[in-house]
Amino acid sequence: MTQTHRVGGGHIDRSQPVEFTFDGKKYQGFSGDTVASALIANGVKLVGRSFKYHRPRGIFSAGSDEPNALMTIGEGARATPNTRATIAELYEGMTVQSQNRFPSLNFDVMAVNDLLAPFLSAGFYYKTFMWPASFWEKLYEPIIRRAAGLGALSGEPDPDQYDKGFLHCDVLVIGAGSAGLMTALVAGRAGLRVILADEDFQMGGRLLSELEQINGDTALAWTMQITAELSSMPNVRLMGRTTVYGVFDHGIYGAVTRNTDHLAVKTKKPRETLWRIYAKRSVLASGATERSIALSNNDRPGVMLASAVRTYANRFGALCGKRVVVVSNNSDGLRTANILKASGAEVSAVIDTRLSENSFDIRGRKAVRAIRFSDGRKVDADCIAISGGWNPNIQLTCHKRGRPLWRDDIAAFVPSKDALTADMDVAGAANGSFSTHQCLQEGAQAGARAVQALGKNAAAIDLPQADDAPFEITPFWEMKGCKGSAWVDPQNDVTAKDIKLAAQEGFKSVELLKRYTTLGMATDQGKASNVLGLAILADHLSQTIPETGTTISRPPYTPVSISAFAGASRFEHFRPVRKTPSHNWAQGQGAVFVSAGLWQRAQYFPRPGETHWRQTVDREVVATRSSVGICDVTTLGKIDIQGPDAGAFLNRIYVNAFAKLVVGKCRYGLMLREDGFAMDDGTVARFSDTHFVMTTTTANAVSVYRHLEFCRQCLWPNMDVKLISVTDQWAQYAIAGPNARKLLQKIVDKEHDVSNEAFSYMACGEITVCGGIRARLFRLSFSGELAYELGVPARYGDSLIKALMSVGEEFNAVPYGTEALGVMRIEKGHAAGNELNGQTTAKHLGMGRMLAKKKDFIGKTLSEREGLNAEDGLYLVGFKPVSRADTQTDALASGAHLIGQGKSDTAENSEGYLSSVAYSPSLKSYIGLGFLKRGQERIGQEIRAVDLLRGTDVLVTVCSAHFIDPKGERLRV
Amino acid sequence: MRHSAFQIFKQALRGHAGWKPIWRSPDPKPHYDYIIVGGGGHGLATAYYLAKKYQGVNIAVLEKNWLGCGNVARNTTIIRSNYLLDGNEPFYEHSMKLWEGLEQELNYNAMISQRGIINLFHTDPQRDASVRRGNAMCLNGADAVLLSQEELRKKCPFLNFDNARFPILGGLWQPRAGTARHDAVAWGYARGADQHGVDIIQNCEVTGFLISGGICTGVETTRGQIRAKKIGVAVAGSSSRVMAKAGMRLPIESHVLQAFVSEGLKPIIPGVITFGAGHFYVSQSNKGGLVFGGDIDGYNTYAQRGNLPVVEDVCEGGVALMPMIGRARLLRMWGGCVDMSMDGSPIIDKTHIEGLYFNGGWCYGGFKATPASGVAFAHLLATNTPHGTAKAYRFDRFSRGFLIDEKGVGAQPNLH
Amino acid sequence: MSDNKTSLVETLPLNGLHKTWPILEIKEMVGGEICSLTALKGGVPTLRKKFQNKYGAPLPAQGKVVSFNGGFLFCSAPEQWFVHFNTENAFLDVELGAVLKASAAVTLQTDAWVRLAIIGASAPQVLERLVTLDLSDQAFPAGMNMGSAARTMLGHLNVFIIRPDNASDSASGGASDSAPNIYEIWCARSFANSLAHEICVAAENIYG
Amino acid sequence: MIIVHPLLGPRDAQEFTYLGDASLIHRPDPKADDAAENFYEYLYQRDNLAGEHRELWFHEQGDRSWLVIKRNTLTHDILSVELASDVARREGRSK
Repeated sequence: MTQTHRVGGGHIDRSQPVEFTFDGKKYQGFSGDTVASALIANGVKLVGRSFKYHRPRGIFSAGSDEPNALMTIGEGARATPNTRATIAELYEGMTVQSQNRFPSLNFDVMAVNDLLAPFLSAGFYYKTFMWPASFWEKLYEPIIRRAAGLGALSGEPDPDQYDKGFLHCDVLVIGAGSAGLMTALVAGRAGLRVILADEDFQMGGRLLSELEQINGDTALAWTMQITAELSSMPNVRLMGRTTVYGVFDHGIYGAVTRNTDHLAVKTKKPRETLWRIYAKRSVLASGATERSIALSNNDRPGVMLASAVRTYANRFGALCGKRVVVVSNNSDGLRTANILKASGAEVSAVIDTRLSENSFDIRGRKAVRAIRFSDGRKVDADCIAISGGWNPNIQLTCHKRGRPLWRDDIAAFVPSKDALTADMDVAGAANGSFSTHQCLQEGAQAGARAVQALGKNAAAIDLPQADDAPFEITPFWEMKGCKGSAWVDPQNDVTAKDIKLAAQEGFKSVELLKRYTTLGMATDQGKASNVLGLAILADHLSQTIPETGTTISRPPYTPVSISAFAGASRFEHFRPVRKTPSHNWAQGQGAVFVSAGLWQRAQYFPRPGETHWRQTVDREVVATRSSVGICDVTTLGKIDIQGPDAGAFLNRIYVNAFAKLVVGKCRYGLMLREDGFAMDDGTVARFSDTHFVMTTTTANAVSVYRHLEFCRQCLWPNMDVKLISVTDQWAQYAIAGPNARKLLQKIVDKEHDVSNEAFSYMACGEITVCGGIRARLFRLSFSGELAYELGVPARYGDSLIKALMSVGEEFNAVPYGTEALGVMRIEKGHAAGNELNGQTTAKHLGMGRMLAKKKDFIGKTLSEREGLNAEDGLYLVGFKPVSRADTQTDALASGAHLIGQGKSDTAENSEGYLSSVAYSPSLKSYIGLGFLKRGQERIGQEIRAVDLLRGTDVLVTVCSAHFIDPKGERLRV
Repeated sequence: MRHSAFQIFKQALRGHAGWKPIWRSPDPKPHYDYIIVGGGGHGLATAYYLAKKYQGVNIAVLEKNWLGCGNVARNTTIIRSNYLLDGNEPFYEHSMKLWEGLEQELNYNAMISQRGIINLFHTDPQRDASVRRGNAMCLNGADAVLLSQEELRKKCPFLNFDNARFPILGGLWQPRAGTARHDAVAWGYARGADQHGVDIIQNCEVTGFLISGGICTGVETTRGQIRAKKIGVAVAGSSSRVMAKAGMRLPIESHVLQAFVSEGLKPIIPGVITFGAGHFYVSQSNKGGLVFGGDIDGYNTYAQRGNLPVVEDVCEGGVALMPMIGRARLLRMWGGCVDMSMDGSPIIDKTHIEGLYFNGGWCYGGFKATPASGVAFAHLLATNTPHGTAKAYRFDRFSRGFLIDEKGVGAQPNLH
Repeated sequence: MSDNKTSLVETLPLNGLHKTWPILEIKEMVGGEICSLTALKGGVPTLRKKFQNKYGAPLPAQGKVVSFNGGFLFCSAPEQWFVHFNTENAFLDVELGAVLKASAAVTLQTDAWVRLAIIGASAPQVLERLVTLDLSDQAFPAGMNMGSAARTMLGHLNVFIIRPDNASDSASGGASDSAPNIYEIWCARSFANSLAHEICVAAENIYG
Repeated sequence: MIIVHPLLGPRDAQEFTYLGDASLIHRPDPKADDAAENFYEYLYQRDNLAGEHRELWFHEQGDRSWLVIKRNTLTHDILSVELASDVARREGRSK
């Protein structure tokens, strides 16, 4: 098909034809077209189906307010549903598909809903589909769900790149129409940092669509001249294709730039960039959006906003119809007739609702054919251009919950003084000032106000000469006395009747109306429908519009890709990764890694021939307990604590005493939250009178540091104690097993004596290794074996693990991961994250005796509450299967509940649960730690460990949590 | 008027002229047996169950704004009973059972849709915690299924299994969980309460309590004094402000929870999916919009709007979990004011003032509790004793140390 | 005790990463030592005097960097400074402790950080995609004897951003009047790969 | 939101971690006879004001200062920002 509706004029580039397909059929447009303008130029009327009744729909508007012409654009994983044809720029080879129709746009079986419309009134679904009860999920709902929805997701990962950015400016100007350009010009010339953002791909706003003169030249020429001047200013940033979508606290604005959607060849550039703009002031110059009038069948393809009809003619050289009826209640809409005539269209009727008494009906189903008046007169038409007046685009003034103000003279809401926070100004049509002259003037004034507010001087500016015809409107919302339904929200299929029915049923508050009918909740966010719907409700209730109220819009101004909000934080890069200095070495050893918060830790080190992780872990445990194993423990939080009051400070942080810890020694410590529950545990080493190093668990490093700073700065601000994290400074390895010392002695420089006598259990010290490398040595054990932790500056971490493995060869030293670490700590009965889960107390963890009596510490007072000391509370104990067979049937399940023998599996009978389980190669049995009601008194009893999810039920014996070496003799050799 | 397909047919033939307001708009009487302050989900449910079970009593619901304008109008519609602790699970399972019969009970289709909820886990300790929770659910008569990675792949092939920062190990699935049409819940209870004679009085703000000698005998309102034998307050989002009028401080902070909906899309997400590691959860509404959210913003606010860091955080989680949703567009974001209690669990209790009762501190989870909260609060008001499922929801649990802290984060509301 | 025949070698967090684009360079910074100095109670005057006497540099105010012969320092927190020395000295903390006496807590920090420099006219554009702070010349200046420093977020990472003063020979390899677009990014060493990823992706997005 | 740090100037609130009411500075005296009651009030009970609210924020991603911020919980307007250590000292906290 040729471009049957293309006429002269417009700002398209006729030297660059562009081929595209719509529903598989080829069409041609020009560079500078939108999908909508190209379809119009090709005479295409039917472009979509409505949400509920699947009524045929055509292009309605020429901007981001479009409710009907939603398309799926692109193919495969790049298919983007619900894209507005009215703002999608045409590119070569573009594929465009209509939506919400089956099997085809022209023949949609769901259009049967339209015939059923009388039964599908507002809220009908709340009144039916209830019988029988089970049919909702099985029958009714799937049908409703299939029928609803608009476009479809591809189901494929979004393949494009996205990024974010952060910009700072003095003045953010939102909208580059006549008002916004003037504001930017005044502010830019005064030297302010200005950002001028516009959602369109061309600057100029409404000026691009009207044949007006500014300073005696075309509006386009003026726009180009101003844009050129702004582009030349280093302090002004012009951002096209950029929507300011939201206003947030303290001068933060959200914006999104569409970088590549208009390109035929996708580069590696991010598809969209999400901006956070920090602006000292902003000027809203976002223009206005035309609205419709409720006429019967006013949703037929070919019924359009008058301003859109002008846009297509003037900006794109495309005629929306060859025989057009113009319907308007205001002076602006009536201008459409002359413009169309100049473009070569026939204007078959002009209906000024202020003069005409005759009601009329719109004829035609998949396209407008005619209008028929109540007196029987019929006028042929293929397009109805309607203007029901203009709504200033005030949405951004509502994002901070500001309420707009109704102005009778223009029959529209404008931003109220209250809604505009001190740093936001408004100019032009967004302020209800509709003539070009007014827009230019208000834009310049807003610019001058911004300059002044920021303490600079604005140079006087010659205001350009432009049209200043007054805007005259007589509200006319709904044509009464017609037969068919009159659409208010075309996308959500809300009619004037629906609004009245909702009111009749008691949904008279505008918020209730919105929720009951879904008015204004379509993808245009009510731009096409809200004010009209409100006016019809007001009329029906015989109230004024201000009495009836209004809903206030929420961000975003227009829908924004979820990917844009996510930016580059995707896939593996969703969150940062922390790696220890031995990471690459471990990878080379074939280690399997596990996430521990942001850290990656080696979980186990499989060797050839090992087919199950359990084999590997068993081997690592046995090797460590029989000779020596090495584990990277760098991830533990390490905090350097210095100052004369450091000891006293730690004394208040931990439940046990620290002030008198001798230099050169470590101590285990337990800290509580102020509510008396266990917060974290770790060790503290004392290097001098005024210097301690604390370790925290990997998981709590950040929260413990924050807590310590809170105590230091807020509770005891005069304590002389300083904190700094040294987690990343030191690469630290646990060396555990009977041969740990022998191995260690091979790398410790000989002036340092690490014998049992010189460096006993819980000793710490500064030493050197491998010929003068500084190191910190701690004699600590998590495994229960003779063990050390050795720290070196992180740069040597990779080299140290290799050295340890190399000198350890004669002892058959093994590296072990978090899994073997976990097995050994369970064998040893140490509480870890599954036990220190924030719900347990020192007493219930078996550490009640550590709570110092004589000193105060964080959590002390509230730890004494009744609920934290209940004798029938859950106490940490150990569990072993009664039958010790090493079979899966005796595998204990962490998370299993403990239920007495012969008792039924109900909550009343649950006496606790297993928190951590492991297979102990040392005991050749599964073992578990868990919490049992009065557990400390029940050693030796038998109870069932029941996991209903995995269907296991294992009889276990309650035992001490210390499965191995309960007296701790191995630690001290 | 009874709702049915036949009724719709009949009314349609008459041009729908016969539908009446689904609740009356009476003027307040000077005296009631019970006043419920707050015409949201919980207040209306309380009035409904009170009126239904204890017939012949005079009840008024006072709403300062329009009916159902609070959190019942702005939540993400999820219903579930997948709690861990003894104090919570029986209550929420009771609620779940009430949801299952609600439409027939109310003769109003609130679109209870039991398409299930899946809570994903990513590490062994998270799986252990899920197992413990799932067992607690089963022991309380709820349903729970542990899904392996393979099973999950079949149910939700669109999740990112292959190049995720936090690989998915499996999920805890509650098949009976799902969603409900939130506004319809308020309207259904309002209609039901109205039919049982409850006066629902909108645009009537409580400005003070009539208290003397430690006894509350009524309320001051913008529409005059109204007296009652018992007054129950259920005003989520305004609890501290309202109870301050009775001189009470509460173990509650008010925060904003943001929620999001995308443009309509053809059905693709089967039920509710929760991604704890990424602070993201999502379902798909019957209109096709992806309804999703994440963490609260984290600062005290009554503003019913949040800020960008959480918006971005939630979307990052969403795209990380299901990269296909990236090309869908976020249509609308909004915020609800949630009353975060100090242990993350609610309060349904008498106050120290005789005749004054309190229901609140629902954190971000009040919607799913609506039916059980109504039953329990009605029971408490009528009998002065806690309902069997709500025995733990007492004020004194904080001073006595019987906390119901599902997350184990202590007395810091923004972490719950 | 055995005679120690084993020796250890150093590993760089990013293996000396160096990437270039037309007017942009991303380079891992190597060498030197870092210590944090945190004034103990009432210790600022003594610290200021002793540091000035020994190294000839004042203690800069919050957000500022100054260089001295052999290094530079910046204020990192209230009464806390990070000092970078160009030469290596494994016992720097001990030495500084002796100089500063009991006026400050000194902590060795060299190995805690990965340091990347973003150099060139496009550097501000790269940082604009990653950092919420205003790093414009007005807000984050670098001039003679005075640079800027801030601890903030870069993507999801916690970083120091340091814009050295012109006298500093840290990144540019020598004193220069005309190299204002040098930004050093310090990030905890364990995050090194993520830091490099974030910055390189931002660079690719500009040049891609 | 933007928090104007008293030492560092404007910073995006994203750099900060929120704790709660600034009354948390005033940890009760554990030796008092009514310590248990005081600690309960201190840790659990909140004014939860609608309007001007004094609250604690931690500059986690910045200089690690705790701040006391006076902010309106209805509008989010920030009225003052101070170092918490200064406030604590002024209000009688010491060692």
